[in-house]
Amino acid sequence: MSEPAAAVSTAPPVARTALAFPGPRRIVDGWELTARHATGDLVLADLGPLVKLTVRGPAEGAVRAALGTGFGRTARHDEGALAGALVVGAGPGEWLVLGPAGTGGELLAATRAVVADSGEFASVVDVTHGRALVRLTGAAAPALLAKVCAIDLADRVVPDGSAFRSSVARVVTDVVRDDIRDELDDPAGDGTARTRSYLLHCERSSGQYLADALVDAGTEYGIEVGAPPSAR
Amino acid sequence: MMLLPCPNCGARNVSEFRYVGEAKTRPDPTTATPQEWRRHLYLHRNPAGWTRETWYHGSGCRRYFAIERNTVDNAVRTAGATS
Amino acid sequence: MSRKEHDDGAGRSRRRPRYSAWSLVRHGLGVGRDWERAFRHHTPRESYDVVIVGGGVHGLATAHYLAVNHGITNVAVLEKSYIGSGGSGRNTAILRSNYLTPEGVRFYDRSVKLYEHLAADLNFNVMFSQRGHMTLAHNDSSLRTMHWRAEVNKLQGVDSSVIDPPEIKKLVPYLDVSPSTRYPILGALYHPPGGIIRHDAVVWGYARSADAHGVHIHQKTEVVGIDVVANRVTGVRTADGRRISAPVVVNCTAGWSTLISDMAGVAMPVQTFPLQAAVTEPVRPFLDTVVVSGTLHTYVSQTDRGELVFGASVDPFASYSTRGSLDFVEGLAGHVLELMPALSKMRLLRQWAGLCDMTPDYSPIMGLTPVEGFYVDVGWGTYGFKAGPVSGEAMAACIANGKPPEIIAAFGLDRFDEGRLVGEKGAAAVGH
Amino acid sequence: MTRRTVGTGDCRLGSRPGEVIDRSRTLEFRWNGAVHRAHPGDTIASALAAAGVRVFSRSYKYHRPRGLLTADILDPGCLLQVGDEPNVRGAHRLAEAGMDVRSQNTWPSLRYDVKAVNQVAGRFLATGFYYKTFIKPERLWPAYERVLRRFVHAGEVPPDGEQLYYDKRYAHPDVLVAGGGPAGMAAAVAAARAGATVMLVEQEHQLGGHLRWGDADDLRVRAELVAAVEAEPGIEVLTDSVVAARYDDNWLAVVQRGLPHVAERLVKARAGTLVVAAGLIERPYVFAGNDLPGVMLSTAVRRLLNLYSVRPGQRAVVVTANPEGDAAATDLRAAGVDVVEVDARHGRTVVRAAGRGGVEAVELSDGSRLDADLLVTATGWTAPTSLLNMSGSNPVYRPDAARFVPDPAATPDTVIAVGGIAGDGTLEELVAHAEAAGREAAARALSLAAAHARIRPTSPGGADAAERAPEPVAPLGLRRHPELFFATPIGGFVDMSEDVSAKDILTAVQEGYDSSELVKRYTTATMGPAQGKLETVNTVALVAHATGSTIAETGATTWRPMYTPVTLGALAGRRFEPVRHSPMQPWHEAHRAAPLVAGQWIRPEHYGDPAAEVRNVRAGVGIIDVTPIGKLDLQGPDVPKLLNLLYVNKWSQLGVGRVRYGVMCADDGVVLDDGVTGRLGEHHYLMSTTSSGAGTVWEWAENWLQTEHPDWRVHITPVTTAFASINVAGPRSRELLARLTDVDLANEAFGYMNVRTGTIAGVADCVLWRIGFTGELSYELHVPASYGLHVWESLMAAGADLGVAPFGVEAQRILRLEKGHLIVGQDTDGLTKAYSAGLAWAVKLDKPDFVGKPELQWQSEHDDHPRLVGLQPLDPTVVPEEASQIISDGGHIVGRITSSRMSPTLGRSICLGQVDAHLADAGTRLTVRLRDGRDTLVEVMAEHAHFDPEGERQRV
Repeated sequence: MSEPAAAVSTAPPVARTALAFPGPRRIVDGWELTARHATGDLVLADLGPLVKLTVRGPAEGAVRAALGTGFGRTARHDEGALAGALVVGAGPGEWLVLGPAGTGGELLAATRAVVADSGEFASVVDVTHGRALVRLTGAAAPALLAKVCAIDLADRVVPDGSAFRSSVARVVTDVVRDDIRDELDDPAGDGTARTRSYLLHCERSSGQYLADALVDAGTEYGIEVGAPPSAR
Repeated sequence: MMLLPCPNCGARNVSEFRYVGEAKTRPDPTTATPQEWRRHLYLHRNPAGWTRETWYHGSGCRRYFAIERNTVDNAVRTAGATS
Repeated sequence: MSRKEHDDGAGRSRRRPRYSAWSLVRHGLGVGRDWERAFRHHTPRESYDVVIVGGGVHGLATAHYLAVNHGITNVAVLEKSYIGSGGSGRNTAILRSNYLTPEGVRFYDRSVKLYEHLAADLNFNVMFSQRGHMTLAHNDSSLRTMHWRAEVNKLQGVDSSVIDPPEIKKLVPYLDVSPSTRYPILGALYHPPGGIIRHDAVVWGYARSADAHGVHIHQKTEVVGIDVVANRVTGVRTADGRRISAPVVVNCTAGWSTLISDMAGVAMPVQTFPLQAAVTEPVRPFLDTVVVSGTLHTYVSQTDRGELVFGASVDPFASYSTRGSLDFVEGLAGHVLELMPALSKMRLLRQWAGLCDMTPDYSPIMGLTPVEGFYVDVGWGTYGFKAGPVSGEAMAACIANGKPPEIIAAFGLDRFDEGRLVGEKGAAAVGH
Repeated sequence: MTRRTVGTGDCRLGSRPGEVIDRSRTLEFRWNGAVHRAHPGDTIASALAAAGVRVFSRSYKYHRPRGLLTADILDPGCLLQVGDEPNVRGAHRLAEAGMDVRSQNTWPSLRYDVKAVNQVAGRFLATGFYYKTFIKPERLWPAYERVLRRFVHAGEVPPDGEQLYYDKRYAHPDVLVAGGGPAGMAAAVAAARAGATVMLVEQEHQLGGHLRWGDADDLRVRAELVAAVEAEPGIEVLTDSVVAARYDDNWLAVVQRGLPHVAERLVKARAGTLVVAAGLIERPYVFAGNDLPGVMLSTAVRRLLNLYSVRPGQRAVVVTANPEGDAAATDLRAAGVDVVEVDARHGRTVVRAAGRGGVEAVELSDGSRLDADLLVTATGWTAPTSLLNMSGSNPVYRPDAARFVPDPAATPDTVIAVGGIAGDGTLEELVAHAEAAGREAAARALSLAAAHARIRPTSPGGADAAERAPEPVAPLGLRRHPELFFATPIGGFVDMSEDVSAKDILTAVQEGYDSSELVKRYTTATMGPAQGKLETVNTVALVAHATGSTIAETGATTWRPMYTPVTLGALAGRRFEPVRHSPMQPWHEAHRAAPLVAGQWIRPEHYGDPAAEVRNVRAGVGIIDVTPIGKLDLQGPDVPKLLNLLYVNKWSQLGVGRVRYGVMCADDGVVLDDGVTGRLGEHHYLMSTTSSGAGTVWEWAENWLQTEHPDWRVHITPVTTAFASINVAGPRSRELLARLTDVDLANEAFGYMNVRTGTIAGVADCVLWRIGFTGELSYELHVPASYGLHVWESLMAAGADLGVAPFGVEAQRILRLEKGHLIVGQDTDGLTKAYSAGLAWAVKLDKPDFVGKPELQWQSEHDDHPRLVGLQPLDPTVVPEEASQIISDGGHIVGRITSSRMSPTLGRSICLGQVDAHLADAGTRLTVRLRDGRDTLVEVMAEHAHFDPEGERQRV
């Protein structure tokens, strides 16, 4: 490959998520995000910078075994090749792998390795930049979602650690129930105190619309937009 | 709104799905006469009663699947995955 | 049109006292006899020259024109429920002729012309209100289609043009024509001769006239079989166990057209979809024009009683169920308020559904079939009511002459085998 | 108009045990300009009735004065205008401070209504008069129609009414109980105790149904049941709310009112079991003068007396055929009203009410005449079986009970009727039946939930409840009731809302409209606001009488949604209309791009001067945001098979690093989409589609893979917005791009129709395609979307000295038209096959199969199809508008202009058009009819391209 003809220096790249809310913004690890901090009981946080990979492969088999979960459920990997990743069974033979921001290269390589080792026909696509991802946290989250999503969110239907894809405010969205453990406010002291929390993941260009629809629906519950209450 | 039993996701509102049409077998394009081909394209059984048809779960698993539906009262029964 | 006197000695036809303001006054004052029956009950004959299946506007108009234009009066219309119980009584009664293809425009223009004089021809006020018909365009491509239709219409002599938002606002002040809406109104196809009509009255007017000319109308008479011998129709069988012989059987049904054609062994390129409609409580008149939005799948008009009548496109999946859906009224209300935000406090009174037989090219199937003596006038999609009079006239001519007249030549069943589809599908999916 | 204040009134009684008004407070509202007082809890009608108001409206056709009949939401005499809201049910809507209430459609006033002259003309306005008059002369009909429209009987919607906030939510109760009377409450409590979640919906403002206006025992039972409901945490109670409709699979529309900050909320509930507990509606009786103010149903009288403490009259005649009527007489006496009871169980009944503007005297069937200002009837009940009708069950007539009852055999297992709709019994029997039904409703719902859980992937633990077959609920009995519908078949009104008289029904039957449906349509009986709840059975009885058949044979008409009319606002709710934006949208907005709505996408149409944008691309370099272009990531060894199937052209030989243009057709040969596909790696391809076709093509490809070729190893991932797409076009595009990328852009290294990946402006993993819709040297950049704005701004900054400028969709349309590239859907339509679109070069009939092949084979063998051709007007200043028709000498349509523009590059007008086959040869001159009616001549060109037909500029 030859040298560029007449390279000019440009500003270092700044990444933007799908969401832009009014107010101050700041740059964290190359990502421009809202600078607001949410303190209320119901919070919508932009998790756009998280690494997002889709994996396709046989619904049952070695890929599934390595990813640790199947359709409709989630698995959090605390160790191993995918350590730090949350694997979501997004469809039959379809997974969404979520990893901390900035781990794109390693997680992609690790996931590709998992797929390659399986010997199955499987593929991995990095959709970090192609999707919007938000986290909605608070006891009122199910009531808010009941205004925009037709799926019954009762524990018996969508328990913690489960996931489904459906229409949310008329946008096809992956909804992941991923309650947050309250380490500071845990009356029983046994780690059972949890706050309802959902990840919502959709195609990027509809992200702002979806977030606006959630904020509108959450107004009566005092929703706030800002940095997540518990960094993940 | 009727529920449609997606073989992957379970019962969901029919608005999550796209109706594809009566399940049909595509004739062999190398041997079909023009008339046979056009009958495949244009003719429908269109029964008032049970029919086998294809749906697409666009807001869910994004899979095509077959069901049997009674077109008179929209009762639905599972017919397994299309193959 | 010649109005022949029919008196075959058997008392089949009769002179009917005419309706007029004077007749109303006489009855109001108690002078003269009671009102006569508009249509009578008969015992079915063993045979008729023509049996028409379906007592809607198409079947009854065919019977009327067979008698009036061709002197063929030994005709039975068999209706499984009551007359006008199908699509004729469930449509939103919008008339227009601003179609896309020349053959479509010619055909529906003839229909509008017949409708214009129908009240006088039938001595029955069908209340045709030619208040104008407006199809809104919300994007470039639909505006282009509106121009396309307008240009074709003009070449066929049909009054049709594209108007701009200020003109639209003048005609329909309740429309939000501001450019900042989600679906901005860029223009509209305006068609002054279009309008609405009292659909039931059209059915009753044709029934009354056909009856007066000796046609037998048999209600609650369901056809359950069609007899075909050596590829020739010989008659029909009814649910009450009768066999009625006839050399000509005409399928004038909508919603059941494949089922009836199947009885004669003729497969149809038709799929049946519900089409829903709804009506609000009345409010004082504020809307003088029929307003249609293809993009928003909505059409709305206000009746002389003050109700708003709404319709949309056909349901998203084939069905014979007429139970209706909440999705439909939710979408409808949303779209109506998108167009006319002031109407949010109006109340929806009732929703219903009819059945539409959709063809691959959104054009009807009319004329002969491979079975001799079996004629079809089906596949009307969402346009059947608009075409009632011209279909009756053309089908009557087709039966009387044994071949389709020029005006329906493009609509033959054989076009599908031959790959000669009519181009009406190019128009927006909702073209009411 | 004189302003006066009216007290809460002469007709207000002392405090009563069941009253729902708060006497400690008073509020003021206006009624036809005068200030009235009400207590909180009063309806508009009860407050006015307490003040002695008897007339609330004028009737539809004859403008007869009308008062209260049912004193509830169904009351046909009490539809009012409240502020900008029309047709408010004044006997249901609570009075609020500051309300501006007016009677509707009366002029100059409710009292002296000019149109009351219609009463005199009434004998000539008999049924069907519209159809029999105004027939000739035809030209006068529009004038007649204008007059008719002036007689519309209704409120009005001003064009600038207040916009309220409407909301929606979904709910998933195991059991939904429609109706909060004793049976509904008992069923709800039993279902909740059996472990079900329950939604209990009551239309009125309080739970309790008829117990509310009952005696001390009734009030005690009500209190106990309400306490039991409140004690169950699993019951959600919605009052002033209604189950407006039931759809397939118990999808229920519940309209919730009386909420803070929200005008109304539509609750869309998917219930396991629907318990219908709608009670019974008291049926009016048909007799001469039955619409006079002062004629009321027994339930209306008891509501006024016992809920609102309003005395409805001074001297009452009570015609009663049932214990409820007897109770009304008792209640009236207790309130100090003189009462004469007429026991209709023994053949005595009323035949006429007489008076001017209100009841003054009553004539009985035995010929006696009584002075009275109040006539109360209790002659029977109608079961409001709407929700059961909507469930597919048609009620059957029971002559012994004189009403239609539901047919349990025809009712689906997911619907159970309780209370008065289902049958009769003592209060204890009704409650016991409802409790059994509530338990069964819970069991069925939990069983259904278990069945659903079995196939749902989110709950792999399976169901907690077992599936079980439904068990029948022992039915209620029916109480004998005399059949009382009309006194004589010629007197009085059957439908007060529509002013349809008994005589009208008989006339209609006589004229041949002799079935329930035809009578309904001919007379409009049952078509008013109550939708037949008050009128249907009496209408059917009259039709049966007139036709000499039974009520059962005649049959009722079908009840359709809505149960109670619902505002458009509630049905619309918050509107979800998704829009999509590219990552560069903030830049476009900041630079005042004119927005173009293209489906869900909002795109820049231009930045002020599209012609200048075109010239800048031809002369220098421009950039356009083409993010909406559909992009599909294809992986797997069988991708070439898929491409060969979907595209009409060949794909087997595409090398890594190459891109190719392809056309897709449907199986009928009609052009579906087009785009380019590039091969990024051995088993890795990127397919592009048109913007509007992105979703369709993805689903189309999946359909072929999943249903026809499940064995092919291909994975498709939509990545349309994973990339921000920017086309850099113009002779200086290479120079610009070279400043920002590490990719070797030399023509030898990166030629036309090639693809490379590399870094742009510091952003890795960008895909560069060397293709051009504009006909210039150009690069289509697909940049990881998060960096789209960064790359766009970098291009603008790096190219400032080159004169780089953005261009919008309009400039792109012109550029592509100059190059003769077609747009699928504009230059083609729903019937255009590949050969008609001039795509013969792409169609490879020697492939064994591809989608659309048989029809294209046919088309290739027949020469009679229209052709897409390049066209140029002989007068270069004339631009024939798109959609202008091309006509023959005889005026026949022989084609049309599909695209046209003034070309800034060529300084002349250019077009594409479809023309009939025999007119498609180059050099043919054709006539185009312009929009203004003038004709202009155009010439058929040899090529689609008007500019650089050899394509040299894009290959440099």
